[in-house]
Amino acid sequence: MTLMNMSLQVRQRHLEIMLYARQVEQQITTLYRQGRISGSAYLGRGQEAFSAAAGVQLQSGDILAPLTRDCAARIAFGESLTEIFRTYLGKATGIMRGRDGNTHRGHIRTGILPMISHLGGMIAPVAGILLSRRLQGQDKLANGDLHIGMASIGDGGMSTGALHEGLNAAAVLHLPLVLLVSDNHYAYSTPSTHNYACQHLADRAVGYGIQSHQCDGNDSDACLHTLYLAVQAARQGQGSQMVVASIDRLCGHSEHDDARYIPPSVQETRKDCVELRLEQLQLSGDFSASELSALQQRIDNDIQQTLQQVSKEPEPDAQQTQWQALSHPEQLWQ
Amino acid sequence: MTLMNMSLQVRQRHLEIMLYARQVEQQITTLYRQGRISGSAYLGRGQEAFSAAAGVQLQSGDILAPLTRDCAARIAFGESLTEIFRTYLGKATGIMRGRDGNTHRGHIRTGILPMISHLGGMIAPVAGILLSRRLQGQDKLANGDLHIGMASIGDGGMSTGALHEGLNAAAVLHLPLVLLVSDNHYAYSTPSTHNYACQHLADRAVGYGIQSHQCDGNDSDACLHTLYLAVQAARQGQGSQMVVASIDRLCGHSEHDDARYIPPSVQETRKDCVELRLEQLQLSGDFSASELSALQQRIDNDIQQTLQQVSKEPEPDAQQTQWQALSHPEQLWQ
Amino acid sequence: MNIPMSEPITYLEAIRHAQTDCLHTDERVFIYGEDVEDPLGGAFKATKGLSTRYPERVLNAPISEDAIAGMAVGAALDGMRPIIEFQFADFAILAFNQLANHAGAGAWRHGQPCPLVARLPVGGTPGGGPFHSQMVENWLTTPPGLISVAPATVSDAYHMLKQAVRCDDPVMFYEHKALYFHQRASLSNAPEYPLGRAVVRRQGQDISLVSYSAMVWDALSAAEQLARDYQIEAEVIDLRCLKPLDMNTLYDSLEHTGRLLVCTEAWPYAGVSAEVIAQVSSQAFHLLDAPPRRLNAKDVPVPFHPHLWNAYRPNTADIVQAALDLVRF
Amino acid sequence: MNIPMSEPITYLEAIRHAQTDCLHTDERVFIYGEDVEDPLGGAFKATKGLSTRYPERVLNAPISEDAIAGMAVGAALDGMRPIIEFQFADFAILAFNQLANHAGAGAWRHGQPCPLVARLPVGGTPGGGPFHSQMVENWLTTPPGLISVAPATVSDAYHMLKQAVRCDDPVMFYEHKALYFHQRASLSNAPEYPLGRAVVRRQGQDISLVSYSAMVWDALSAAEQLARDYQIEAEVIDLRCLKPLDMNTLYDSLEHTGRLLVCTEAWPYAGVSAEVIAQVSSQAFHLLDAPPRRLNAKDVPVPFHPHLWNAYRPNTADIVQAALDLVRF
Ligand SMILES: Cc1ncc(C[n+]2csc(CCOP(=O)(O)OP(=O)(O)O)c2C)c(N)n1
Ligand SMILES: Cc1ncc(C[n+]2csc(CCOP(=O)(O)OP(=O)(O)O)c2C)c(N)n1
Ligand SMILES: [Mg+2]
Ligand SMILES: [Mg+2]
Repeated sequence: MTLMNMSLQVRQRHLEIMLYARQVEQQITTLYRQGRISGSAYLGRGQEAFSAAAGVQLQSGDILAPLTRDCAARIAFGESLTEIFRTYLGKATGIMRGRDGNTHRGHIRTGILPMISHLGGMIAPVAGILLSRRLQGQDKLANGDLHIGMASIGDGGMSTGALHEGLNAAAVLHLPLVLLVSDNHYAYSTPSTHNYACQHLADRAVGYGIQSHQCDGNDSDACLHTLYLAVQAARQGQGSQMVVASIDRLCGHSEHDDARYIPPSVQETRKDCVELRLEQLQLSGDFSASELSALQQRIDNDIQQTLQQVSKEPEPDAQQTQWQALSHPEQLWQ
Repeated sequence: MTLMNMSLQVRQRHLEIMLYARQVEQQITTLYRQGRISGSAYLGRGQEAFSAAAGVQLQSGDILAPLTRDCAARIAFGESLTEIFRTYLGKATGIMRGRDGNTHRGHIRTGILPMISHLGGMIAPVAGILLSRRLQGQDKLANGDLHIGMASIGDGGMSTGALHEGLNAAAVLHLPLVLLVSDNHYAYSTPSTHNYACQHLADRAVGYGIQSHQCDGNDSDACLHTLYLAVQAARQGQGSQMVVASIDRLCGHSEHDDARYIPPSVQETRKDCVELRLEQLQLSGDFSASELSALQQRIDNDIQQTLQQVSKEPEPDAQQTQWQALSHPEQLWQ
Repeated sequence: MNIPMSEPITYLEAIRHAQTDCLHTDERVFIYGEDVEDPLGGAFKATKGLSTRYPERVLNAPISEDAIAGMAVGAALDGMRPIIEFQFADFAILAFNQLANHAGAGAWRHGQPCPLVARLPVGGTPGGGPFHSQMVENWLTTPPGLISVAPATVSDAYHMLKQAVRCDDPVMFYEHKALYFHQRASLSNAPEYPLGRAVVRRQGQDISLVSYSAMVWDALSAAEQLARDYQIEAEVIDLRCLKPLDMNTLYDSLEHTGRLLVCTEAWPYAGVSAEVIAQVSSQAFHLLDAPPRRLNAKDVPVPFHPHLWNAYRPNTADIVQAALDLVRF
Repeated sequence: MNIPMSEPITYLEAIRHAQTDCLHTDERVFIYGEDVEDPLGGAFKATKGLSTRYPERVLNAPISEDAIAGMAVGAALDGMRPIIEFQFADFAILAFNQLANHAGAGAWRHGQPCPLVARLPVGGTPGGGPFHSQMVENWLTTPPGLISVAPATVSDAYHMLKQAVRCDDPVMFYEHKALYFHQRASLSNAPEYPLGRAVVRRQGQDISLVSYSAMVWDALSAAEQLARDYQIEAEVIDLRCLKPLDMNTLYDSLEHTGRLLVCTEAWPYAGVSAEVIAQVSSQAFHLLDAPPRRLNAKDVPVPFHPHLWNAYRPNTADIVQAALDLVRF
């Protein structure tokens, strides 16, 4: 699959996921403003093209360690709207049972790891799973390609010791880890110049002895193409891969942040990857305005139905909660 | 100063320091075998050419954060034999007063930092001192050049998160930190292939946005030349520098290690930087056999005299020790 | 130093004012941490405006907690007075090595003090979840050489931070996020106590309620309820300094109450409350008329959902109940 | 599994045998750590020979403690049973985040157990100095979800390590370096107790000496001296499992002794000994005939010089003296 022959089907799926992510997050914002979400809400607005392009490369049995802005990758990898809303609303029915919330949802059974907040801390666990698969002889797809592990990081997170140690350990073991670096030029309010001094974060790859790839996160075809190549390389045994995308963060760090630290001159240059894609596909005739509004309507229906359903579900009950951190305390007495 | 016009004086000083380091460490081995040193003894055999070449670049007011194998750099920077033996023997008179030992000696007043064992953990403190100097307007030599901070690390230590964070923070602030990377191809018993997957550790520099330099640690002139350039660059405001030397470790990891994990085929290829240098200088006529033996004799006298003197000094007395970790507990009540 | 001394300010503003004062009066002071520079001025805005006034001495750091602490260690050894801000105390776990083995161990090991202050936004709020809510004093008090302080009031937040900066030893400064906006007081006539002292916040004869940080306010409201509904007069002691502990103030209280209840938001196991009880039990056993007790958070990760969060942390009702049990023992 | 059951082996050999057994019987087991591969087989040779027999499952790691623990977390979640070796426990401080926030927090947070074992060579030896001697249980017991065990005997080193690997929750396994070569015993008839149980090592009526790890041997020799020279019969309890604590065995002992002395090599503040005393004081106050006491290391970095080291750590004479004080209370 190259840029030329990338099927319309893939590009449509990619668009659909972007739209899903965008609309779901719109709903999250609404819920947050309504005070129905406790704590914070972090959005991936602007990161959808890259994140969705990563997600569509995943196959069942792969591993994804998303961060806060990877709603699209999650959806592409099969996370249900139900699960998203359950976790945001802290429902007892959700995978996190109200014990953890918002973007921390996941379960190894689904291939999506529940993130911890400590940036960089998910890389080594993904490497560990890939090593485990190798040791168990469970590291291959039916066609002989390798299962991959994808882990997400931002320009800020690249400065963490955990990232360095985890990525290096993966590289040394030649594990099929694909590191998604979303360089949106800010870590919260901190411009990249305060986080790194290299020309481009992709310059780091050579120091780990891994391959690097770059793309413009506003260009959906470039994202699809680049991630396809990176993932293929990992699947075919070429070891860990680093993919760096330049992203425009179209929201605050979280929904309580107005991002006024981003100068207007920078704000003005920002593009919206979803709108760009829509224009492009409509221009090329691959997608009509009516198809779009039908799709958006369908997504919105999905969201509203799911939300309505989830809203009725029970919240966790402190009385019935087991306040025991060990999974099997009884084993200590056997 | 280039390779061509590097003064004979510098090269002789470099040689003298190498010999000092070699002979002091020989004495340490003897003391260790005699059971007069508690704990372990780590030697820099094989690292002298590089370490001494680094040390001779230092000027009063600079900072050095050596590791275990930097006896030569320490001596070049003015550490006295007295201090070395006092700390190895745990004397109460020593800078560490028997509270810490062997290669952990140092004091900011002397510009040599007392290392902690946690590899990578000295980089950020050196950067912090350089930042402090800048903030205090104390960062310049009389000629306007910058004071530098040198920090040492091994091929193994390059994998630590602390190294990554510290070096990156220094690079971002454009601090005149010179990182000495002694790549002796082993971290204890672990070959470099288990520690990194890049071609050469110097490949890491570009990822931090800093300049890199390489040299053969067995070639004294190359070491002198390379370190001269790196240090000059730092002094002249070109930011942090990475200098990677290929080193032959001519000893076990520590004196209780026979290093049998290094295959004979590798052992055989190893060269001794001190011997190489002696041959070279004798061949070139810069240094005669009689000058050498006179120098060695003088160093040996120094060592024996110092050791005799230090041996008589008191050991710490537990009864008279203040078992209070705070320096000024009384301030809590003011 | 144009602090409006008579106007009520928040706990967060007190922290900002203290830093402004320090930057103003002491050129050795600088601030280093993630997002501390303007326009944001810190995730909680604790340093808002400071980089504009002192652009060279308020510096954004990369997301590198170990390096942030390590840089501060170096600068402190070199004569500066760094204040480092951890965005959330939970992330200081990544700096534990530099704090313990460098900052804490230094003075005894090589004789040189390391005067840094680590500002640690601790504690939970509903929805904070497992990684933005932790109390970190239980492990940060274990290594030697680190002072730990936990202000509960606006006045303490202000004075103790300035004292911490003046102190020659490294100070872990726990500031509770639930107090940031909700505690308000004026600094005029705000009493300044020595950094190491515990303070009696309410006098009473029947039981000593010992706590620190936000939990002091729960203890105070429990004391009021105990007085109103049960005619029990609780003495409420705010430890303020967690390491070293001011045990004499506790012993003085126990002299007349004979009953001890220690309340914290931290996990129970081997924490500050265990240390208080261990010291009281071994040093002042004769003062105890009933078993010493403690109330802590449940020994599980901090829960996200407000229902769980409310049950996770001891509250006023729990304190009242435990105090009743003890007094009726 | 060709372990010479009847020949005396060292504590270190017991640890090696346990790992051999686990690798042999359970394909999910693998070992990851610095220098664990042959020919070295670990800094203390605890894995010597294992990579030769199981080359795919005994793997050298880069010097990356955080990644070592993080890799183990991932592998454990994926169904493996990783054993990670820290070269010295002191360096595990760099892995605290992965151990606490990933391994420990996981089961409660997302419901999936994380069965890893972290082998932690703890404790001091003369000349070990500040960074190769630390006891780390005081802080590793603070976060929820981590089991902590500290074998004192050859038999426990063997059995408890195997039990730890079978356990579905993460286990911090503290192996004391002073025991590696000096403790010798045969494994035949070596009793296997449940992992969570404290064990009475010596019976007595007069005082309960509670300890764990190497300090158990000091407690035992103190007990002998107390019996020989003072006709005082001390009951010596080896906690074995530090978190959770087997308090019932302690209470049973205090039923007849009424006196408690807890001895550890760790720093005093907010540690395991404080937790034991806090639990006893609040739950079994009525059993105490004298104030509970503890003996710990001094609250300073571990000293290098043997003179200082000997004074730093409680020894048999200190235990005898403290026991006498308590019995004569
Ligand atoms: C180790 C660590 N330190 C601090 C934080 C607090 N924090 C959360 S997000 C964030 C900024 C992250 O920036 P970046 O990695 O660029 O990701 P982005 O938000 O831009 O997508 C910070 C500092 C954290 N989560 N982890
Ligand atoms: C963070 C950390 N982990 C483990 C150790 C134990 N250790 C001491 S030296 C060493 C090997 C260091 O190798 P390298 O950096 O290559 O230096 P070399 O000894 O070869 O000079 C190890 C693993 C340590 N000191 N610090
Ligand atoms: Mg970013
Ligand atoms: Mg090396």
